[in-house]
Amino acid sequence: MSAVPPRTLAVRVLIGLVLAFVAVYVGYKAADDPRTFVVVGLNGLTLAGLYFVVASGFTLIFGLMRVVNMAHGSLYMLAGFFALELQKNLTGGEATSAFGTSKAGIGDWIIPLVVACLAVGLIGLVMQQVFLRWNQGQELRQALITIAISIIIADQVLANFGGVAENLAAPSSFPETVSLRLYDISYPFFRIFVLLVAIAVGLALWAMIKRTRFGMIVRAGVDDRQMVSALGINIQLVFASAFLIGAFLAGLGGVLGGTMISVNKGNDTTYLLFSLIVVIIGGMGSLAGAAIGALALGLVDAFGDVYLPAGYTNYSVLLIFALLVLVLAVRPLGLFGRPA
Amino acid sequence: MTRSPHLVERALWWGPGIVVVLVLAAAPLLFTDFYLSAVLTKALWLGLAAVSLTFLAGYVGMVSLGQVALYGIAGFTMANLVEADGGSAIAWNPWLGTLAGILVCTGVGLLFGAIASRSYGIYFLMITLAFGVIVYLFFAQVTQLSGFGGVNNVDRPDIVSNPVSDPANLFYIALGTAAAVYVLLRYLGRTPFGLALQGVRDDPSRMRALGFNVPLLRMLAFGLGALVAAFAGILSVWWNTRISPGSIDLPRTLDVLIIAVIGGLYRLEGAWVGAIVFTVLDNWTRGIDIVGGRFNTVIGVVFLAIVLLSPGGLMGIWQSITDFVGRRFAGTGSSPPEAAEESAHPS
Amino acid sequence: MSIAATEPESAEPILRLRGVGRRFGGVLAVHDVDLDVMPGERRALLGPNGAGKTTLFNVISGEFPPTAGRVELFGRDVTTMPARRRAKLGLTRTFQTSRLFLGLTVEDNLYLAVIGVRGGHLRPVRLSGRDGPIRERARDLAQRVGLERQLGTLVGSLSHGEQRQLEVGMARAGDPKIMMLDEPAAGLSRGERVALTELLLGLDRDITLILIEHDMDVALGVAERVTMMHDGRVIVEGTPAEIRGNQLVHDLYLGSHHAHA
Amino acid sequence: MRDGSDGGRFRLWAFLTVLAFLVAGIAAGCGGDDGDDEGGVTATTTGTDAEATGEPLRIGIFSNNEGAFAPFEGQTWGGAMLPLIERGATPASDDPTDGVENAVIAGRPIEIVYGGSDSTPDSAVEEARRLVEQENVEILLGPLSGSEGIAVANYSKEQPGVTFVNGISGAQDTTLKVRSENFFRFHSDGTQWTAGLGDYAYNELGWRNVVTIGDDYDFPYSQIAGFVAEFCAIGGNVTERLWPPLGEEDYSSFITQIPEDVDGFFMGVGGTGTVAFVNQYGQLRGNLADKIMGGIFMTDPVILEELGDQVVGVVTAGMTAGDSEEPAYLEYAEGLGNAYADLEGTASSVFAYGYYTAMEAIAQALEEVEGDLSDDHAAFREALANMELDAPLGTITLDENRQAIMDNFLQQIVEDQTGDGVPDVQTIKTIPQVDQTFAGFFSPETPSPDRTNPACEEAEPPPWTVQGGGG
Repeated sequence: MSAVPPRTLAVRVLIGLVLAFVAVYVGYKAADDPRTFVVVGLNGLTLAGLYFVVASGFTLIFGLMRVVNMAHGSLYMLAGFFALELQKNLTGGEATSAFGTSKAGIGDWIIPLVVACLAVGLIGLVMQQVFLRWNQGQELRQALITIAISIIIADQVLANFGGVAENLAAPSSFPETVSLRLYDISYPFFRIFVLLVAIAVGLALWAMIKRTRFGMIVRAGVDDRQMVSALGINIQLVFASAFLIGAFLAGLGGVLGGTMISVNKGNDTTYLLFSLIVVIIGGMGSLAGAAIGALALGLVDAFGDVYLPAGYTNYSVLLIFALLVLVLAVRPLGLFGRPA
Repeated sequence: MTRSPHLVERALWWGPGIVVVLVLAAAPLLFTDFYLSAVLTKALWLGLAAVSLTFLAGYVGMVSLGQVALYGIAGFTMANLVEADGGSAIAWNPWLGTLAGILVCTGVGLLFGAIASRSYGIYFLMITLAFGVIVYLFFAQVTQLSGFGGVNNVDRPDIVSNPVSDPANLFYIALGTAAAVYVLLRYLGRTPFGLALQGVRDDPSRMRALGFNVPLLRMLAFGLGALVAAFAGILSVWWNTRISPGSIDLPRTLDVLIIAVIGGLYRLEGAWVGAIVFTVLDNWTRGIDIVGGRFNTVIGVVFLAIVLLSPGGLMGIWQSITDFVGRRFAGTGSSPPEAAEESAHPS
Repeated sequence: MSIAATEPESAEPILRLRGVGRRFGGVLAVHDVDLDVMPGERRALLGPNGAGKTTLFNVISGEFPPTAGRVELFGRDVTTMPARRRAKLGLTRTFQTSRLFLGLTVEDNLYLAVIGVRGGHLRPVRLSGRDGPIRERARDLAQRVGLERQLGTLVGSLSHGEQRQLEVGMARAGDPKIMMLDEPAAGLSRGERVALTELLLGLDRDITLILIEHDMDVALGVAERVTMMHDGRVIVEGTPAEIRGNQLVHDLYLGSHHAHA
Repeated sequence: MRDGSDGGRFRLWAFLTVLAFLVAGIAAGCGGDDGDDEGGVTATTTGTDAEATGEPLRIGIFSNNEGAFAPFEGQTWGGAMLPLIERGATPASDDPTDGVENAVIAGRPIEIVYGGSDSTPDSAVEEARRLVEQENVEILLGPLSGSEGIAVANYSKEQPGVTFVNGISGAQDTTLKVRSENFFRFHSDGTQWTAGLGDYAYNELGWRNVVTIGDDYDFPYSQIAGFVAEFCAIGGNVTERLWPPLGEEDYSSFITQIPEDVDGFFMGVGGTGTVAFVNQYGQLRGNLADKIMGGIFMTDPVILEELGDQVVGVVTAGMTAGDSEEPAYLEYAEGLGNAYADLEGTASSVFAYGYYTAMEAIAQALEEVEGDLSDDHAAFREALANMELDAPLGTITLDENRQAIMDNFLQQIVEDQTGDGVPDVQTIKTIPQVDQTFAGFFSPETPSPDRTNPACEEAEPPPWTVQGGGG
């Protein structure tokens, strides 16, 4: 093994010190009020679950095709609005999202979920087939194309979906809260549900990438793009499927997030930004990286809002920036990134 | 024997340029105060913001979405240091504030460039986008510096006069700045530094192998882009007389990208061509019920069409026309392909 | 600029590798390579695709550091030295596919190659006093590789052969002590190969030459010693004659090579 | 990737199209400069009305057609059009933003010029400039959101020849600090809207320790400032003020921070976050009705429909009373629903009501001066400044900063009685004639409301509180 250059060593020591400080500080706060610590930790974990579902689609598309889909957040937002409209139609406007008053049957949530995800997956597929397929390898041009599409989608959503920010109603058969044995906490069930879905999505993607031929090609794509191109005509089918799955995951995130948080016109830029940060931290194209990145972002976001010293909690967004700079300073390609 | 097509091509290339210069020089006589200010002056400073991107993209192959954030840093720094409503209560001389704004912006550009310049292509694009959004959030959150309502009635040097009632001064200042930046960037392209940047654009690892310090070159280029963006930021605050986080939010970031792409990412002139198209379209479509009724959809479609049809933007199309006409005049079609702009795509 | 002072005596190798390895993720691209190249030597690296030749080149030129072992240039340990500083020491290289500045003219490409070694990269003004000699040198180089008539042409519109010529011209710009060429003859026509071989044979003997080459005629015509790689390791080293006669080489490489032809 | 000749031709066409766009645009730009008779979306100069003899008067109206508040554009325009419709104009279509036809006030035909911004101050000023300097409007009605109002009020100082009337932007500084001579606001600001809440919390609910939570920008600052001023003046204690960052959607970590042992909290979250906040609170903490006081948005008809039964019992305050039985109010509400079917039931929205009172004030002042603005608006402004506007929900007068003094309504959300499935609003108290200073608490010299201002301290109680001698 070659020796570590002294500069890198200094940076590593510095980062170690920062992390140690953060750990001690959070530990001190946790000991002070363990109940809050657990709840905030769960807030962060469940948020991370949502981020992971969205970002995994983003990183999958990038890993295989080197396409940065800047319309990923727009797909997220579209799915939320599609599901919301459909749910209103199904329930005749009865299913208010309000706490304790959901009148939505299980189908009133599942059907919008499936339809919205498929619709958005299809939009992603059309996007890829109509605009991106002919520009393969021109990464910047593809990014610009998706930016243009995101601008158009945002404007059309504004024109066609009126009203204020709303929530999708969770099925009334879901419990509102679950009781934890710990500190007598009752915690929103749906947030836990999102976390479970995220874990399931992660395992499914992992199995797909490790066990299937499709996954083999995706893995090859992350390591060596030329090899993928050399695999023959089938590759167009693989690209199309990847885009479909990626967009589908954005849609899934949109419906989950729309139920857990809200369906909102600003969702597109917010979740594009979160996806970018997650994959920049984790490394583009890496599933494990997306998981780590989502965890880092979710936890920093949740704890920053609460644990910064009084008067400074408004600056928690800057912690995310610090995190980003820290990672990039040490690993320009992200924690799990590999050179293209 | 191929002299005549060259002459025609040159005439097509320089003719409109000369007309533009003449029209601009006499603009206060030709246009109303409102048009001079809200369309032309705005196009000049937006063009400066866009040219900082065009320079990075065309000369160094760095497509940055952080230029709006950078001009925001210059604008906010100045607005906070001089007399104004909101922000910190310092009341420096406006020139001093301006200088400080430019220096701080360039400094941040260099620092950020040091981090981001190790990333290339779309990685760089994404990192600068994240940077841009976080700068926006910073100013939205640190209310000591701005607050959501921003800094109003920012003091200006006397020479700027009142941009509403007496817009000619600011117009000429913006025109002079734009012209100076354009000429200097053109000149820079032929200097060792400029050539080295273009080498980095075309092949960074080859440049390393030749003995160049590529990260340093990219960092300096980013700093230079920040300097140009700082001019745009200062001018925008003088023009608006205010700055708020909303002045540098994501839609504004995309506006500058759209302007640069519509004009042509790989030619400096394109920045201002795109800016004038943008401001004219914007002003024209406001208050008019266009089909579908929405400016952003229109501009999004135009943007998409340009990216799909002509990666060189309007300047690229103009180049194709001059080439085409030139070939017609030559009568053979044997003139060599203009590879400069096409092959310069850093993809 | 002279390296002579740091060179103990000519018997010392100008390039020495000891136990060099490079790992990418789970793949070992180069493993435990020892190599000594003497000053003025002409050395060819042979081996089938994926043998690790280009990775070894990248480690030597400093594109990335080795994950194991040690690299010495001109008697100095340069294992972690960045590429640009090795270039200043007098190491120059070309790349497998043409790596030129396609958006610049021939003259500007050569100009960059010259200032790469001479410095002044950051000068943002044009000074005729300082640029004149560099431009002169660039034009001189163009002439030496037969491109004097294409000085103002954009490199993107040169023919493939002309681009390879320019590669060599740029590699020579800094008066290198070691020149590493990665498949200089790839994609050239027969006539162009002959011209290239002559160009290489005509190089000053002060320049140490290391080349990766698939074309046996070029490789064995130019090289004095040949190092054969396979699966990331050096398997044979010898004169061209020894290599031709080696059964292992025959099985691994020449056989398949002829089968292709 | 070089294009073939087909691609080249395609590009040429694309270029020519864009060129045509451009030429047309520049032509329109120049044309708009010199022609008074061009550019309005809703020209009403056909002059079918016999009385319409004077020069057309151009009034610019702008609200938000982009950004977070864009969904409320229809309500603002409906409110603004209603006074014209009441005076004989007819809606151009069922979309209020299309304007009206045959509008006449005091014998002068009215041309409405359309404008729209995106809730950022920059865009508001750009739009105001276009309407004033290019479209040559004489009166400008707008804008919608808080930060926009401050910027436009500042700009109005540059244009002394034009009269500005605020739309519904509710920041305190707009009139209290900027004090532009030709800028008028005919509705109460975000601070005034909370009058009565602190008193109710302290004296009726017995709250002593309260936490406030609001999105981190000026409109919530103004709202929470009013609550803090009143509640603390009579002896209450605000223990913590939480400010989720602008654009935050996941409020869970902030809800977690609200101590379980406080008596209650005041919620000043903005229009886009209210539904998400309330639902997330329900999930994390259970029923909130006995713990919360809401800002203006909780009783907004559109938002209330989303919130549903979980907010029954919550007390809020604001300048509209949806349960009012006053004939004037019923007439106004019916008129709005008749003119625009989509706006049925939104009469109590502050967006509709704010733009309505503004346009009604303009119309009455114009009638008083018989449509004559030739004295540089002097008489017209005099009429505005001294007006006692007999609005549907009570009289509105202006103070010396041209800021409305008007009634405020303390309201409780109650179970649905009308059978439309949406909870109803019941007025429990009317606080008469609240002024911007809160009976002297705020002045041009007090710091602008922000995260920490005003400080929580005892003071002279406002007159409408129990301690101040009120109800």
